[in-house]
Amino acid sequence: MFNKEINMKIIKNIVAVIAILSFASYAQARDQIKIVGSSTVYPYATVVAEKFGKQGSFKTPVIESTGTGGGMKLFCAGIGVNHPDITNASRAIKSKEKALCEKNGVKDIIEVVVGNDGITFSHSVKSPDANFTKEQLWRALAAKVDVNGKLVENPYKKWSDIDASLPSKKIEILIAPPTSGTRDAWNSLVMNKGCSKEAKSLFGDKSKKECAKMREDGYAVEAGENDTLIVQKLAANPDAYGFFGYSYYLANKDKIKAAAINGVKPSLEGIQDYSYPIARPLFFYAKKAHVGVVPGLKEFLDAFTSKKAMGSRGYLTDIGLVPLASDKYKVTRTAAKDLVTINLK
Amino acid sequence: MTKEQRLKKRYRAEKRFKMYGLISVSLAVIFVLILVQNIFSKGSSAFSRTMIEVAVNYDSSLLELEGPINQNSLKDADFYDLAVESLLKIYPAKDSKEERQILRLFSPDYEFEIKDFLIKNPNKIDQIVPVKITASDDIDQLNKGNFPRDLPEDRRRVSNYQLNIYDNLIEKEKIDKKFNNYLFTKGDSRDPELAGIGGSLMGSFFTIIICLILSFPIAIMASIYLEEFAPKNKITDFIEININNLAAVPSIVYGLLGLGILLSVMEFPRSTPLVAGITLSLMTLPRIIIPCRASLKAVPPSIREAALSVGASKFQTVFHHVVPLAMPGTLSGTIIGLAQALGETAPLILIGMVAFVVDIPSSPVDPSASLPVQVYLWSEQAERGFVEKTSATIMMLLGFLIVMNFIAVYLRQKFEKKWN
Amino acid sequence: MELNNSKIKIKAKNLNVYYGKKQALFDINLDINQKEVTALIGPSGCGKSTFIRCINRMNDVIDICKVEGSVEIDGAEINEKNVDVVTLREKVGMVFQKPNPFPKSIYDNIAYGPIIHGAAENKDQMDNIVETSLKKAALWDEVKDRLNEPGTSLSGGQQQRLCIARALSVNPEVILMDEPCSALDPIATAKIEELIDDLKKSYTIVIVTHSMAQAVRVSQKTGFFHLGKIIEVDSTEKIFKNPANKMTQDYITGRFG
Amino acid sequence: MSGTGHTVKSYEEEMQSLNDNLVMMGSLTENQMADAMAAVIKVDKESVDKIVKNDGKINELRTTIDNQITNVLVKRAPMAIDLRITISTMKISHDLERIGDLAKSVAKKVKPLPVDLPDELIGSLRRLGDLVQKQLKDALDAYLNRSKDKAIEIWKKDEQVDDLTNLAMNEVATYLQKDKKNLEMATHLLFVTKNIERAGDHITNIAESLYYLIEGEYLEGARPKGKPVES
Repeated sequence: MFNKEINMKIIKNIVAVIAILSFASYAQARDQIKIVGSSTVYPYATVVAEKFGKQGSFKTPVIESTGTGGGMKLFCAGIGVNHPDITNASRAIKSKEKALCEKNGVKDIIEVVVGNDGITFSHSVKSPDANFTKEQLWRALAAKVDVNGKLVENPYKKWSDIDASLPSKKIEILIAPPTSGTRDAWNSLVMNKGCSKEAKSLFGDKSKKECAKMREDGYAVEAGENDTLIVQKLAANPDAYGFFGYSYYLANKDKIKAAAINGVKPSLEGIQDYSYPIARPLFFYAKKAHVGVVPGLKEFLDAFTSKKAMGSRGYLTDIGLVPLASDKYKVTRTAAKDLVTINLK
Repeated sequence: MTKEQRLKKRYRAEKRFKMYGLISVSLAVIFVLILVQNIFSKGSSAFSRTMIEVAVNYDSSLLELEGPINQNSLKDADFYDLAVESLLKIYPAKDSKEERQILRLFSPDYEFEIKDFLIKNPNKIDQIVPVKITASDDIDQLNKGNFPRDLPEDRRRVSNYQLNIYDNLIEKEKIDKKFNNYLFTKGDSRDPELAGIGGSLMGSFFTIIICLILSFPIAIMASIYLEEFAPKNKITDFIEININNLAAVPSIVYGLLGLGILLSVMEFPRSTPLVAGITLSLMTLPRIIIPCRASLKAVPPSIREAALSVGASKFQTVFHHVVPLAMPGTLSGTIIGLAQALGETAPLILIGMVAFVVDIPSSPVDPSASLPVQVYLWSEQAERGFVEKTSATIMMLLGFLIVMNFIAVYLRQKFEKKWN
Repeated sequence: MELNNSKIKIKAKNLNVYYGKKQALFDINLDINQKEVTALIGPSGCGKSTFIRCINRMNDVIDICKVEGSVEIDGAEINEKNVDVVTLREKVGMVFQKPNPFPKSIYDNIAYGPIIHGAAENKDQMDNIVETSLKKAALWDEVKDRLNEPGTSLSGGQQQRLCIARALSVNPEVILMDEPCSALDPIATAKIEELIDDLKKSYTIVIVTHSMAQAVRVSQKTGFFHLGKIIEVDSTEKIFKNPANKMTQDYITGRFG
Repeated sequence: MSGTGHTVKSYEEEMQSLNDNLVMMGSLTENQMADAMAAVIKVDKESVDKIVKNDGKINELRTTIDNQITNVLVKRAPMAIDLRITISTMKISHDLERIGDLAKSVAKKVKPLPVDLPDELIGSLRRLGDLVQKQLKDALDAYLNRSKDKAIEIWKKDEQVDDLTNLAMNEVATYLQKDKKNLEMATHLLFVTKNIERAGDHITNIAESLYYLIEGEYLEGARPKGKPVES
């Protein structure tokens, strides 16, 4: 009995100490940059953050991969230590998100273009090189296509059904789930661009949404968020195709190769000048109000946009980021250095 | 049917059933073995790290040091030039492109590794010393045999030039494998050869401690009250049903709760073990209360009667006798509850624990990842080195779960009284 | 057997007990004499145990149990609200059907009661209480060298005597025994019976038993319960040689049901 | 026995068998007594051997009853009525056995008696014999009917037996005084009378046992006694 009282006392003390500890340090200002947002930008942001932390003056920023939309929501929720300082985005901020930011007092936003991202349409190294047009890809993937001026459920079962020049192989494409940024990019760069004029006019107002709708009859297989898994599946199945970020292609060149789109194979230069057709810019947004409040924020912007990182021989290119063309780089570098904000209206 | 036939039929039925049972058990065992084999075959190589021995020339003139050379001044010194100078000497390079390829044989941390070596051995200044430097992920994977080398160059991560250097180094026995202590001591990194689970381990540790501190006393008190003191009526029945229901609620719902209340309303810091611990303790509470109540119930009424009959009050009876006797069951229930919490990923994603955190957290309010989340994060990485790291983390996680469950079983068997 | 000159220790008057809607005891009137063994017999479920649990208010523990009527010990009503149940149970000890020592050492088993009542001021006094209680329970010689061993390591009969010693440790006036030998072998039973015989010199004992022979052997007075009513109470000799009530006769001669 | 039987059937059967054996023993004893008296009255020396032989049967039955009682005590630990039945049966069987023995002794005395026994000697003896036989019969009836009143009646009637015994003994004594030559015969007759009186006492014992069986108490007060024998 007497022992028990002692035990209770010890437990009480531990609880008290831990409670005090947690809340004492919680009350302090945040000394770490917090970044949320796109999973596409995540690999690049993390590398920059790690290098930034290793320089020793500031703590390594914490980066959370929430997706572009989710990141925007968190980012625009307000000013203060409980809200992230930076959000990554695989597309430009939308007007709706701008309105949300303004409503919550996030008025001064710095836009930084990180670089370019290409999506590769890849297949196993065991199958011969391939070349597709965007329309062919759209026809292979869309839920509804136009045949002889009429909209029908996608009838194509073999590539050769779409175009006689294509191989007589069953269509089998591993697609990313609708939640992923890659899929978003694919929808806007391939599905909408490749959508035939006839189909667009037949879809009418809803053409943007309808063109992007993918077939669900088994020829397009959802393979999950995990791009590594798609790579493994492609390596195992020579008939299958799949699309994912350029960096995954680079990291797995021994197992897969990329198909040419409109005759262009993905390459650094091609993505940079958008001559490779499936390429897009990547962004991040920072809060000007947090500069000076969260230590290191300004320095981080500087480090991210430095030539060492983003430049044409920067370390980000090593992991698949396609650097900006020099004129565009100058704009973004200035924005980061001088904290140039964008117009929210 | 004769008696003999019926008898035979009975025995046959028994035999058949035994066989079905055996098949089921062996299927289960096979699945487990496949899982374990798969994880181990992928993950075991993560426990070693490829090192390249380089003769480093600690030339003090390259360090641009002002004043005396001591540990403090060395800490502030920039070793980049010194390091690059020494590394480039391992193989002749004819242009800067080749120089860059040489540097990429090494992990980006070479500068710090060379620096740390000197700080540990300050007497080596101005000497040429062989130092083992961590190889880059590509060389590491090549050395572990995970990259095939008989492919055309454009489909390889390692260029012909680098391959030449590698073969040359192998010949000179400069390439070595050693135990990968980085795996345990380092935080997350984008370079697989430098990435470790140290951060997520601490994150998980803080999370579980917070979860334990919150859920254990509350669960014990709740179950003691419900089991021993609460009147048996409709309200307590309703509470009991709800506890059972809560235990079955998918964990992600608790994540939403944490997001909605802890982060939005109470404004607790995101991505921290504090929030994760509170969220998981909400999830764990009903899962601990149920075994706690069961073990309280298992204490035979005769013990209560014995205490009451010598004049112990209800409170004394419960706290002097019933609770101590129920403790082993309670503890093992708690440990199993915590083990479940340890393996939980879904609620942590919602409260922002899925974050790239390099710094190892030193308190529950520092941002951090946790072990299962680390698995999730690394499984999505493009670099090949993370495949083995992912499996290694799974091995660690499984190890912790097995240890915790073993402790639970041990506690129960060792200390639980057998009531005849 | 002369009953008149014994002092009445416990007096139950118009005692009714209900378990929820079910009535377990009907209008029980029973006098229990001081320093005497009173045996209660009757078929299972007849209310004997319920009755003795009324004497130390053990029924309080059961939520659905409601007790009406009066039980007096030394003329003082025990069912009143202001009666402290802890003090009552200090005065009225109880031994149960199955030996239920605490899973602690022999010493701690005995010391527990005195500790919670603050009966000992120091270790010597406590040692003394433990020794006296064990001696009274005729267990001292068997366990004096292993007081630190767990109580559960003893044999069944020893465990039961340990439980009796535990009941004695708080110096009760009344000891209630609910079938104390039903789980024991004949030798252990004999030892307990011998002990009861000895204890009745200092304590008032109420024993519930299913063994007629035991009731005859240990008790001076016997009450026969049937279906929650008390059918007959008389001297044990009278009950077992020539009961007045035919139901009693049928029960004790094995002509029941 | 009580209206309801024992829950254990074999117990019930054992008690029944005990009862049956006692009843059989009773009737055998009754016959022995009658035969012995008849032999005395008629000085029928032929029947003596038969009577002696029949006594063996009674003894056998007593042994059986004793064993049965031991069994019941060990196996059943009889309580209340069963206990009283068992104890009474044991006592009654002992008394019956003694009565049987006495009947045998009476019969044995027939052999030395002269064939022409004077009537004046036999009158009271015959009346005594008839009374004792009736007492025995009543006792057995009372046992069968569990009659408490009958038991008391028998118990009280022992006074008459004693009185008659005294009378019969006085008669023999008077006869002896007349002629000292009659000494041997008179002695035999005195023994016969005394034996019959003792049989009467055993019957009183049976009545007492019966009363205890029924009432669970002993008959109160001193047993009525006839005038002591003057010799």
